[in-house]
Amino acid sequence: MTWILENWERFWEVTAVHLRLSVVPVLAGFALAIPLGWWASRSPKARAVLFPLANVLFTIPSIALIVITPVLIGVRILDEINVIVPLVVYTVALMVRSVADALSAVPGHVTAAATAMGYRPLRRFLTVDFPLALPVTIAGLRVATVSNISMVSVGALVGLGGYGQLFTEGYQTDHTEKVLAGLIGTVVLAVLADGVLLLLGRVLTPWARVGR
Amino acid sequence: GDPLSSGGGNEPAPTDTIVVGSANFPESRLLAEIYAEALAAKGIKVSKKMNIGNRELYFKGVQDGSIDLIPEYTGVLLKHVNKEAPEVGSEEVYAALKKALPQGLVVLDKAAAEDKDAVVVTKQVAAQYSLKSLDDLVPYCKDLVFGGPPEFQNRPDGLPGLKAKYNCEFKEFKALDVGGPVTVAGLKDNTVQAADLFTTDYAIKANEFVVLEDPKNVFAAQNVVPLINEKKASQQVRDTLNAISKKLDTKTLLELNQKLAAPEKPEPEKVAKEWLSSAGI
Amino acid sequence: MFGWLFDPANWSGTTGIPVRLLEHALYTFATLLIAAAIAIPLGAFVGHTGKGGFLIVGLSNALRALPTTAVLILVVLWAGLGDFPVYVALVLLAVPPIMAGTYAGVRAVEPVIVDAARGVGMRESGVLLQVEIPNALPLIYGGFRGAALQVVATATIAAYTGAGGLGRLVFDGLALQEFGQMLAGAVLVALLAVLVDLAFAGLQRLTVSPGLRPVGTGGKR
Amino acid sequence: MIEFRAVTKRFEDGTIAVDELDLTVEAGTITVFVGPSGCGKTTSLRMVNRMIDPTSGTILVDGQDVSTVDPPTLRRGIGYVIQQAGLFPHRTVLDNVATVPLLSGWDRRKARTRAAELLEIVGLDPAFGKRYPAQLSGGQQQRVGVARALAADPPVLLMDEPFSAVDPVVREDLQNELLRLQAELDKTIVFVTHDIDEALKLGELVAVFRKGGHLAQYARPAELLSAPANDFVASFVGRDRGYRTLTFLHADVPVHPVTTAKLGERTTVSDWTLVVDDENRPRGWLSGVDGEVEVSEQDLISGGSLYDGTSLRGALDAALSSPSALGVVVDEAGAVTGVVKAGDVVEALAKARAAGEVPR
Amino acid sequence: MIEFRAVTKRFEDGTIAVDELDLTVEAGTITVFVGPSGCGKTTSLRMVNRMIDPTSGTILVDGQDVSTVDPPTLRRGIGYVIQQAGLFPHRTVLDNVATVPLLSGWDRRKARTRAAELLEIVGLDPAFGKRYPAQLSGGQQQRVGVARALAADPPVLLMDEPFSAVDPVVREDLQNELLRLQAELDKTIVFVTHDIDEALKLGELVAVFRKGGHLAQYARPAELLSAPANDFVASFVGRDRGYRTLTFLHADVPVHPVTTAKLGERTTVSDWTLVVDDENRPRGWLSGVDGEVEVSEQDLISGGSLYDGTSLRGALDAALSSPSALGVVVDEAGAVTGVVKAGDVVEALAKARAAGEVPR
Ligand SMILES: Nc1ncnc2c1ncn2[C@@H]1O[C@H](COP(=O)(O)OP(=O)(O)OP(=O)(O)O)[C@@H](O)[C@H]1O
Ligand SMILES: Nc1ncnc2c1ncn2[C@@H]1O[C@H](COP(=O)(O)OP(=O)(O)OP(=O)(O)O)[C@@H](O)[C@H]1O
Ligand SMILES: [Mg+2]
Ligand SMILES: [Mg+2]
Repeated sequence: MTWILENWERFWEVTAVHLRLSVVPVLAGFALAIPLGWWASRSPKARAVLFPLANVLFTIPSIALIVITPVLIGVRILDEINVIVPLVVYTVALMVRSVADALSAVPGHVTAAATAMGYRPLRRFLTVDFPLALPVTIAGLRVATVSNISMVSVGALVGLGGYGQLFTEGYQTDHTEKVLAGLIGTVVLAVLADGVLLLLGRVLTPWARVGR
Repeated sequence: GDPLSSGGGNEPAPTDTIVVGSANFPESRLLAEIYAEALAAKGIKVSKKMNIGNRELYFKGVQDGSIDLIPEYTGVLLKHVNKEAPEVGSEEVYAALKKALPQGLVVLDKAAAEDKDAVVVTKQVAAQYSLKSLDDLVPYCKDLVFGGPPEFQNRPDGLPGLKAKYNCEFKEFKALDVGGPVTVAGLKDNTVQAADLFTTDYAIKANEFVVLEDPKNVFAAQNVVPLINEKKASQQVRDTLNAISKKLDTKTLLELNQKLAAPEKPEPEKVAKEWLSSAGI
Repeated sequence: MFGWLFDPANWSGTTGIPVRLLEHALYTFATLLIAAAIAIPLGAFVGHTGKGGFLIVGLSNALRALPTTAVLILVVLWAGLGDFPVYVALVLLAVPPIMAGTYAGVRAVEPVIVDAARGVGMRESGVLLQVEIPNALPLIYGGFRGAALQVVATATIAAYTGAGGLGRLVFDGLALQEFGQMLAGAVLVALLAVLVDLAFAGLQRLTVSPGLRPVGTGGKR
Repeated sequence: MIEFRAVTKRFEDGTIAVDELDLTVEAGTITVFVGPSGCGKTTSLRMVNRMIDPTSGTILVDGQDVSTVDPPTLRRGIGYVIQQAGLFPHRTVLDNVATVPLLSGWDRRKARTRAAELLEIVGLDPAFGKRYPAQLSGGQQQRVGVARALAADPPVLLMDEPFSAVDPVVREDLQNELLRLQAELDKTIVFVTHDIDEALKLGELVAVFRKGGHLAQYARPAELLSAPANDFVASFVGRDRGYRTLTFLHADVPVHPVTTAKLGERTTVSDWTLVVDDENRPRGWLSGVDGEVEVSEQDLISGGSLYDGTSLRGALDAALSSPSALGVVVDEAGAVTGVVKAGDVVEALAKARAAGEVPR
Repeated sequence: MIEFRAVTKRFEDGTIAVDELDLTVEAGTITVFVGPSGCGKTTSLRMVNRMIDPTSGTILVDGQDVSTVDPPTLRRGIGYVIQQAGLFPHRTVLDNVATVPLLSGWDRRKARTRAAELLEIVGLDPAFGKRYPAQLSGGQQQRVGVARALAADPPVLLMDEPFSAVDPVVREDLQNELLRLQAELDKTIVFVTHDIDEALKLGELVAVFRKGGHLAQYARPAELLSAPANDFVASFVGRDRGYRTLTFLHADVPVHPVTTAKLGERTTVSDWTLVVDDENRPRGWLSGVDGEVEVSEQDLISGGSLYDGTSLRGALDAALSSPSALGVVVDEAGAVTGVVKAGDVVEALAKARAAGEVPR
């Protein structure tokens, strides 16, 4: 703790990086997971392909992804994108299943009612299915966000990674305080993000808390 | 295939800024800070990209222009660009390195400071087997567990070299980190009895480890040397960095490392600045 | 990669692929056992009593935030090398999904069924063990398989502390610039993950009551 | 008007849900589809708004072949109420009701105003508009479902077991409400149920389906009761057919005078005397006393339903339930106008039958 | 026997669910608790097996104060059937039924054998034993629920709206089944419903509750119909009270002879002639023809329910539903024994009333 206080500026700086590196992949991954999850919720075949694929993607060690990404998408090895892309991959792998489950759990009679009232498919998805899937989706998003905040540290491999830097440095110089500082930072950030999403979920889904 | 050998998108940083990088161990970090602070003091625009995980990544980074300048060690760098290089002596290595570097990359003057690999044992082990040099170790190799970085198993100046020159084969090899805390911890708790550490590592002194002499020169010279993108190596930059190398000897490096390891764990930047001003650069 | 993977030399000896696979599987298995022993009782108890649910969800999310590498480093710095730090890090990784799955599973058992269990004269322990947990099994397995996946994927970090497992192939491959070996390691990890998942899927089929599968003669409309 | 012309639906798995259905639903009436579970009621209904497309045959709504209309557009012009209401849990009651107008491009203000009106029409306090569906009771949700279907003022309304999820008391309310609404709004309504009582109560015409999607009988309720087309219909319509037929008969029954006495009055009681209050509303019967008595509350024998002149069924029940065997007849204000006798009802039925007023 | 003595339940939030309930359920009878939603029926029931503990008052089961018995033990001795059956989805039907015997320490073989017997008793093929609840229809699940409650042969059975989730046809089956079972097994049954028809059909005694946990009336069904204690009960019992009272009257109605003719026979028809088949079972009426005709299928006027001698209600309905106004009386084999007239039923009712057989 004293380290954080004494090195406030540095701590703040890595916090900012860490935040950026976790927010961007979560948003991008979420955006990608929505159509994929929708597909999986509609087609058992898509499920049969997407879910195992997501599992396998999730097991690829981050270092391997970081090495391969620049080759695949043609960015420089030390570019931030190179950390972001693997995190996006992990987020998508985590979120596809929750989005699919959330959409499948929307009561059939409600979607039938929407169709019967003359909704066209896209509008129905945006204004009925998706909002109703929000509570479950947000629960999944909370997990994905928190996991992401924890995974951002791998960026330290290419000299990025927010708190990951503190881990490396602390480790190399046998400086437990620094490692602990990074750890605290990560957990606090995660708990805060989790809380923000929880609140956001409440605000966005007022109906879920009323009644029985 | 080797994914690192194919090119990435090359979009160098603004030409007037020098991006200084470092590997993720304290000494590299410190040297990079010294370079950066010195250049900055000369009015050159500098930005930093520190603590890059390993050589594969940062060497690639220098090639694709992500960083322009990084402190390196002659021996390992040579081995990196040419796995088979046989040279061990300080001058030979330096000369070979200059030739072997790919187009666009250059090394400036090497410093006297050297931070080479060494086989290290604890005081107790040294006393138990009366060890001073690698020669003394030979009869006991088969009883001891050796710890070092994973690549030590295959490097010519690693296990193969020890076997070829000393006929020393250890009972077991444990892959640990690159002369870092894991290796130190391994020695301390006797998981390994001998290990590969770097000569300037302050942990050696702090833990009263014994560095075994290497009369047959298995370990190649490892002079500190700035690796730089040729396009960024203006005369002013060259002069500044060469001046640093001139002042930097092994003893200085040891002292600096000791400072870094002090209980209050000062920031490398601060240590770098202090040294630069005391050295008058 | 295939060259490395199919080179017979890499399939024998104490550092051969089979040994690495076995070590990796052992880490995974032991970790899951320990984590389950901690997480299932906790999740089940909180799910059963319905008290502290908010805490369980929050706690498991906070635990998920712990970067495994950092935990590993810390424990190494404190307790030294060996398997212990690896297990600490991996167990901390595996506990949240199992705990959350168990909690959600027990909570999701329909109140009518729990009511019926009390109504026929089961004691609280019977309600939990004979009714709630068997009915929660699909979700418990869900959490468990998620945890297994993460543990298999993350057990590579054991190599970081000089221990074995498939992480050796990845780390050493990287250090030696043996990309074939590194990729082989990655592929083997993925393969092991798939195998472990299949194994648990099989176990799930065997142990989850067929009555909980979405079948039915009448069919749902 | 909705016409089914030789409509067949065979699902992919081979199930024939509807088999060569020919049926015309008259404009401005409630037609009820009734039948046991799985007989194809829902399928028939859903083919009207193209939630399901028929395998063969044609469906016309107001003369237009529905298969030529773009489904969403078609559906916006047809109200649809499902079992469990199918409300959107994430929207307030008001927004639920405003759904179709908004889809059809009304502006938000106008749609909301219309929605608020509709809540009143279905008998809900507009204050409910701000609530979410989960905050309403089952019966209230059903009302919202009906309001939502009515919002764009569609000429046609499809209702699939809309009241099956509520308890019998509320259900009766909702049924009465629907009849009132229909009298007011004059929609063409197709109503699906598997409850024969509901069918007989609501339907101007009732289509009885049997397993396999066959139409067993399509007739007025009275006819179903008195002349079921076959054993299936007879058994489905159930017991009390004779008694229930009376519901649909409005033949005159002679109303006899009755001796009445006011509460608190002194009066001479011989046989059964009907005690009334100051507004001449019935309070109970007095009997078993001889000579002059003061009429007091505790001597009253209560019980017996009242006959308000609506149907023979009411008349007979009033007579049967009365302790005096005399059914009390009341006017709209609830004042006694006389009594009816069970024998007279039986007579009236026989007359109606002879006159051919009871369908065969 | 179950006794409620001044039992009150007030929930933590202040709701008074049951208010000073005094009531005795006789051993060996079905007692039905009926009332609108939220009136405290479930709460009353669940206090018997201590799923809920009363705030004050005492409940005795066969003379023993339940509050002195360990709840799980108490519950094993009291069968409990919940709405929607509440079966354990993860256990086979057989294991569901065997639950209580196993809990009470029977060995597995014996428990299973008993469970298989019970499946037969509730009218299920023992082959169903291997299925899981999800593979059964709603009605079948209800039967399993009843079997499970009966497994340990408890003297007391609590049933909370057990049939509310099934459709009316199946429901009627289940009700008949329950009456048959009760006649056979002679349990003390408390049955909760909010359907008054179900209550009147099943209950030997019916307790009508009203909001706030008050007992409005506790009486035999016939009495509820003919002499409701107050307006609440009268309106809750609903219309047709007079007609339905007839269900509970078994007075003799004169059976008149009837002219019959066989199908295919040549006969002289004057007025209404009942056409019968070779076994003398009714086929339909013949009328409107004069002189000698050959009795052929297409001349028949069918319709009309049959009277099998059970209650005045059946007799009246047979007469009312008959096209000839003559209700056909049949014996157990279905053969015609004569006809009844509606007027006679009305007469019989009057007589029964005069004799005090109709409760007030
Ligand atoms: N999508 C489908 N695929 C195959 N068969 C179906 C499908 N939908 C319905 N069916 C079958 O078609 C038949 C008629 O179904 P439908 O839903 O129209 O019955 P229903 O009369 O509405 O019954 P209920 O009263 O139970 O609602 C049933 O046998 C049903 O199983
Ligand atoms: N646990 C509880 N806490 C507070 N109030 C409760 C609780 N359980 C029931 N109540 C209230 O007690 C009253 C009686 O409930 P009960 O369930 O006994 O009614 P019921 O007659 O069975 O109704 P239904 O026909 O709807 O099942 C209701 O007003 C209900 O809201
Ligand atoms: Mg249907
Ligand atoms: Mg209840």
